[in-house]
Amino acid sequence: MRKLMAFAIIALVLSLFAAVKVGFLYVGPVGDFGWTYAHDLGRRYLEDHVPGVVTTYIENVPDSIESYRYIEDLVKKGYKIIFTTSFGFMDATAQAAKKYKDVYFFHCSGYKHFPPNFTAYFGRMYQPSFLAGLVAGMMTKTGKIGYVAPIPIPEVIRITNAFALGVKVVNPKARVHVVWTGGWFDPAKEREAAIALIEGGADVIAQQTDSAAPVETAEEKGVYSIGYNSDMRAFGPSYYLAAPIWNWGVYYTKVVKEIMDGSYQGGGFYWGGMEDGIVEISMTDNVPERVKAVVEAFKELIVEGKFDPFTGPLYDQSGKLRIEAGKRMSDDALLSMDWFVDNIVGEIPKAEH
Amino acid sequence: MKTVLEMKGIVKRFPGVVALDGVDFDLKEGEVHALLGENGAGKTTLMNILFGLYKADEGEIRYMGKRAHISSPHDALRMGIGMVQQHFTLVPSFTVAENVALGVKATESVRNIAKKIEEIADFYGLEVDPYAKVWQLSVGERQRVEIIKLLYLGARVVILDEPTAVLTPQETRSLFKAIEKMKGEGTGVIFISHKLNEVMEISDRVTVLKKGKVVGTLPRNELDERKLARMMVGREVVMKVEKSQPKPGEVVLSVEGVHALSDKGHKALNGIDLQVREGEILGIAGVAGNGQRELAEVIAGLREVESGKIYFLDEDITERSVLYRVLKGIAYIPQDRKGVALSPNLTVAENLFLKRKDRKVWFSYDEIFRMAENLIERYDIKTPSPAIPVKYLSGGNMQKVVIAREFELSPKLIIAVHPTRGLDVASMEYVYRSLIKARDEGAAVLLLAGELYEIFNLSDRVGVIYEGEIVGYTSPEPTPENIEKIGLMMAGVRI
Amino acid sequence: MNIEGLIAAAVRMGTPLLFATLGEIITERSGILNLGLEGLMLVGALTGFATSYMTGNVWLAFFAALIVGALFALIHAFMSVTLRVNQVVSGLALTMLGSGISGILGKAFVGKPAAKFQIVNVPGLSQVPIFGAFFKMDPLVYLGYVLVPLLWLFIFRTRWGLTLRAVGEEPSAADSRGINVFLVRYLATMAGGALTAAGGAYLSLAATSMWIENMSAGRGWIAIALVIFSAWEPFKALVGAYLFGFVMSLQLRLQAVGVAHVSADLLMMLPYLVTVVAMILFSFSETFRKRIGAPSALGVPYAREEKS
Amino acid sequence: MRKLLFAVLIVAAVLAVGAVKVGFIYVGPVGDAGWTYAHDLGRRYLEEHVPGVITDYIESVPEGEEAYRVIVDFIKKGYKIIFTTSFGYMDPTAKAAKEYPNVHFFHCSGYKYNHTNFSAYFGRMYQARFLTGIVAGMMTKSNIIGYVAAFPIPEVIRGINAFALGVKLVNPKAKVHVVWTRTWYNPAAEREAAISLLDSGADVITQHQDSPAPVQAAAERGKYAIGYDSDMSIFAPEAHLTAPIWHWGVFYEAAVKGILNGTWKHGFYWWGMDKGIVDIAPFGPAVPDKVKAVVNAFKELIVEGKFDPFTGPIYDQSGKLRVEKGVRMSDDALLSMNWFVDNVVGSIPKEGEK
Repeated sequence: MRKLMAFAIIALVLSLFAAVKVGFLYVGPVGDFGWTYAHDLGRRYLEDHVPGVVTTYIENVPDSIESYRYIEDLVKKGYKIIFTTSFGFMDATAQAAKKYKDVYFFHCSGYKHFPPNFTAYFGRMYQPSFLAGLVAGMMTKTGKIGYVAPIPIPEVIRITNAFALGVKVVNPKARVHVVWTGGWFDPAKEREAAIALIEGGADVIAQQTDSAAPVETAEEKGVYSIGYNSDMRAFGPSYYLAAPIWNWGVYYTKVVKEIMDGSYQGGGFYWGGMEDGIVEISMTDNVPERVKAVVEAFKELIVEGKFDPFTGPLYDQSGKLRIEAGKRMSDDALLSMDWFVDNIVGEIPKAEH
Repeated sequence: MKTVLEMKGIVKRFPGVVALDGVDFDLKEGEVHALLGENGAGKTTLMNILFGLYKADEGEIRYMGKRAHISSPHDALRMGIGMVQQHFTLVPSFTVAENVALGVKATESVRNIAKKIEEIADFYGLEVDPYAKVWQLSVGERQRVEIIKLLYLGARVVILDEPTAVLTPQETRSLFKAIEKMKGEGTGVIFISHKLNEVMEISDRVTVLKKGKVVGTLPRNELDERKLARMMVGREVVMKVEKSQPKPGEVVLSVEGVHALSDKGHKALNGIDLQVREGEILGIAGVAGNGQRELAEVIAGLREVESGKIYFLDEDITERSVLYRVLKGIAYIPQDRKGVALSPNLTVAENLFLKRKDRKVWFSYDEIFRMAENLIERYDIKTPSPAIPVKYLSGGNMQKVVIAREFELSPKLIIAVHPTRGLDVASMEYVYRSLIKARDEGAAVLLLAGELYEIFNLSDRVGVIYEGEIVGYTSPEPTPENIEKIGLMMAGVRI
Repeated sequence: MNIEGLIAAAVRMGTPLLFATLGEIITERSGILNLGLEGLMLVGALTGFATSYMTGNVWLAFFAALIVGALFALIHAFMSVTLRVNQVVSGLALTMLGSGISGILGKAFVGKPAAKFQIVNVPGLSQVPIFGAFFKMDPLVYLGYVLVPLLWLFIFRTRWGLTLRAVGEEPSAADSRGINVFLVRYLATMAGGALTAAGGAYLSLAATSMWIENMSAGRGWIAIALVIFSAWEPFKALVGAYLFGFVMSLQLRLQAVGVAHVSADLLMMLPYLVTVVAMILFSFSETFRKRIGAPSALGVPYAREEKS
Repeated sequence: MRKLLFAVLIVAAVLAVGAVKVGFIYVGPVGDAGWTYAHDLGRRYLEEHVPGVITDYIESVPEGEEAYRVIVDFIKKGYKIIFTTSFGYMDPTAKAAKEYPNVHFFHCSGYKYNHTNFSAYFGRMYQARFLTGIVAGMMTKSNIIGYVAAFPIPEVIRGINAFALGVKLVNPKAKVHVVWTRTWYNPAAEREAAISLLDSGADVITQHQDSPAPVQAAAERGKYAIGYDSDMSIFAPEAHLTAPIWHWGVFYEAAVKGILNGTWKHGFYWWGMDKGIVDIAPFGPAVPDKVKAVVNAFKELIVEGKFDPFTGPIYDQSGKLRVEKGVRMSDDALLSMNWFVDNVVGSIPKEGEK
């Protein structure tokens, strides 16, 4: 009996040593219900789906080169795979990747990457956002769609544009009214932004900020809402329609498995879309069948790669042709987008980031 | 007359100091009982205990015949004991009436209180506008507000802590009139002061405190100023120090009409004049806090001079830097060894090296250690090594480090402030001998000491400082007449 | 633009600031500087939300937030009154503690909806054009309206207020008048904490009915500036808080109606600009400080037996 | 105002040259409800929209030499603009164009043209076919969709493929079954072909012929039908879902106006839905809103030029990748298409000639 016990203990210890330790660096709290929350769902998904993986995370890490010491801390504790999930962590991650060649680093939302161990990754959130735009465009009656936006960086502008393009396909007369809150989560302010939009005549409220406040507000006021980041249906039982959401777990699971079986090639830039499931649209039954059908059709097209939301002709707010008919925008152009398409009302604040 | 208040065997210890050592004190109805003593004698501490600001470590207070537990001003005021502290306790942004209303439990309106204030002010002759904001009032008026606050509450015991220190003579007169009124109303007044003449004028009884102990309590008719002065100064232990006759030479230091402010911005030096000659020790006696520290600092260049001049060997050094004065030959032995004189965490060698005439940028530790070892031997500093931090040395040896460093520069003027405070007898003797030796070698020494015996032992001449001025000189003979004379001068009597 | 809507938005945005500002006014009037407002608001927000989530009773939730806020502020009172540590440090620690604790304990409540305060129209008044906007609000807003004059009366017209101010101005004076400085400061800090927590609870019980980490989003800091702006005076606090609310919501509304050529950046900056100007004036001149009535003993620990 | 001015201008031009006479040559009867009917609708549209224009037509003109005679006959009667509306008229038209340089010739569905007096024109019917494919894909329950096809020429193959791609988008499981009739206008044969498809389980029938026979066949069986050429709903009000239809009139109007004011440049014209030359017929009552919504969305995309049905990845029946992901097929490839996409059941006869 004792022998058995000893054996069990040894096995346990061995398995601990053998476990692949995966570390995550978060910029916000995991309770933000937004960006970090979505990544943490991914982390938990990874733990559930890949046996032998041990994960940890550090939240509220400063969004700057300061994050280096947190990364190094993970490395020193034996974490061999490290995901850093905010733009500001890029340089620190690159630095760490140069120093610790035997550790795989993955940085989310940046543009730096190099072999053999530093991969950049991101998701084409604009794809489901386009689909959400289809929903909004088909649901609005007033032709005014409110959009609560956080801060004017290319990522936000791109996703907002995709949404507006979705609206335009099904409802060319409708306009998307953008209000900037200037921050990623401030529920009270997001709520006020939503109210301002609703009072201005918007009958669908979409958002790119992290909290569910716009969804809740829309529910109260009896107008439709479209969430963001994760499923927010709890806050809008009757009027919440859909949300473009992240599924980071799909990617985390894939690369960790590849690293474990030795097939992973480090480096490069992975920008996954709906075809990989890294981004997705979640729809509720508040969305009528006819709308769902349109969304499903476009989803199919996008997944198959037959259609891209950013296909010309695309005009900016001044009416200037930005992308010629039939042309798709390049990834470079997408990643540096700083203009709004023509059915958006509202301007992009200057001199930010 | 009934005894209102009794304090028995009060002991109060502060870290490292016994502030009150078994003090007895009592007060009768309608009596002015003066509490006399030098600064630091424990007067204010005793009264703070009575007022509940401090807690006595031992002893008991009886009020109206009953044992009283006073743990806060709240308790004291409830019993009828009030105190006007040296630092006024008024809210500057409030009106007089609001200040009086503070802490009063009654539901009385501020308007009614204002009316009462006017009545009290009329009766006692303490003119003040109840609606004036306190910050607009003069110091004298503020004091009146403080007294009115207590009278409003119907205090039976009023403690006045050095009330005249901040007053003009006219204000003092009206205060004394108010005190007479209070007496008439049966209020007991405890009057804290170190001014003999005022005490003589207003008091019915006087208790003299010295170093936390009662020297004696006497009714006014048994006292005169001389007797009080002797009580304040005490009988000095005279320790004989061998010294030769002085051979005074030229004037080394001449201070002419210097005015300077204290750290708190009050007047500390009030047009002081003095001269020190070659081969002479000038001792300055005085109650602590009369400008001694400021005088030393002004000469050393550490304090700004408001007006007046300082000459060193006929050169005007009033505006010169500390460094200039050091290089010229002014040595300074401050009262605070650990901090001002020495850097506690630096080694003995480094401390010895701190003041050097040559200003080389680079120095070698070998060199300063060699130098330090030399000094350690010559000045008999007891330290295991020159490389240990100076804070581990005893007080005497620290003072030796200071002396070694200062005297090595062959100073022409030595300013020594309380140079033996806290030292044992052997170290004291060492300091004395060092100072006398320096004098014999021709240095001028200005000695500022609190202990009279030290002044008598060392000085060739004795001056007395009072409120930033030299009030007179005597010879250093410890005769009873001289002691009495010094005592009177220390209390502000000009002879 | 819809004027009534704008007024309503200004009041809604201003109310959490108002509660926190009033709370800090009470605390600072006693001479205690509490920089932990952000933490207190978060604790209040979470307590309110969690209670509402578990019981469904919003008033109970609100009172729970008050109590927990007071208890949380007790930490600061203990640190700064009894231990006499640096109040700035203690306040910052409170903020970090508050956001940390609320973050950890709040994880279970993220992404869940709960009951919230409903709009109550005041009969008659709510019918008045434009002005009626002030009376179509949730009960906590009305509480704010009532609280302002009550606090003003308390501070400037009652003995307790006099005591409070004296403690903040000249604690030794208060002490020598038999006032228990420590008790007053403890109570003021706790009362301030309760009100600040109420501001946080407004966010999770009235403004929205959700909890997410750091949902106060810097309002605690704005409130600290508002205390200066208001010169420690409840009515000016009301003006300041609603003004901030107004600017915040005007900015959103201008965007919503698509008014171009008004730099959104500039508008977003406005509240903070006002704060900075107030801060500069405050530190610039002692007279200004005096004139606007800054408590003299603000941030200074009081001790009796400090001299030896 | 501008319209009025323009009208005045044209009237002036007409008066100057005398009335402009425009001739049309049709391969079938104008009452076929199909190809010829659609062109004749265009002719009437032209008459209504361009004042001072006189039109005439000759129907059921056999393809070949006979057509040349009819053309010359028109010219002799003073017709200055002639539209020939069948593939088989290509060579006669080309020949006439050479001989009569003062007359403007337009030939439909061919590839010969010059830049002086002879244009070729056609429409991108595949775009509308794609949309009807979406309808079929969403309406079928059996996942078998019948396609009655005429001749295995690129135009027809392209239409089948576009339709099949539409089906696949919304219903990847459904298959498109093709039956060739080798007729353009043979109601009986076409009806039989439709019945054979219905018998094999198809519940939606579409067609690439000019008669409404397949529509009627489907309606009789209670199945859905998608017509062609023009709105065939009158033949089956309940069963008719929609139809890819022609609006030749918009082209005729543009061409005639262009010639009258001297701006027309002869060449090859292949217009799409954006110009309105092709469209889909109004939805029948059986089409649910969700289907309409999807179709409208794609119509918008196609009209805007953001989307083309022949965007890769496209696989042929053998599973071979014919068009790379994200790439659009070129017009040349479209015009010479001779393979089926992967969800088409049926084969292309080798001797596929007309």
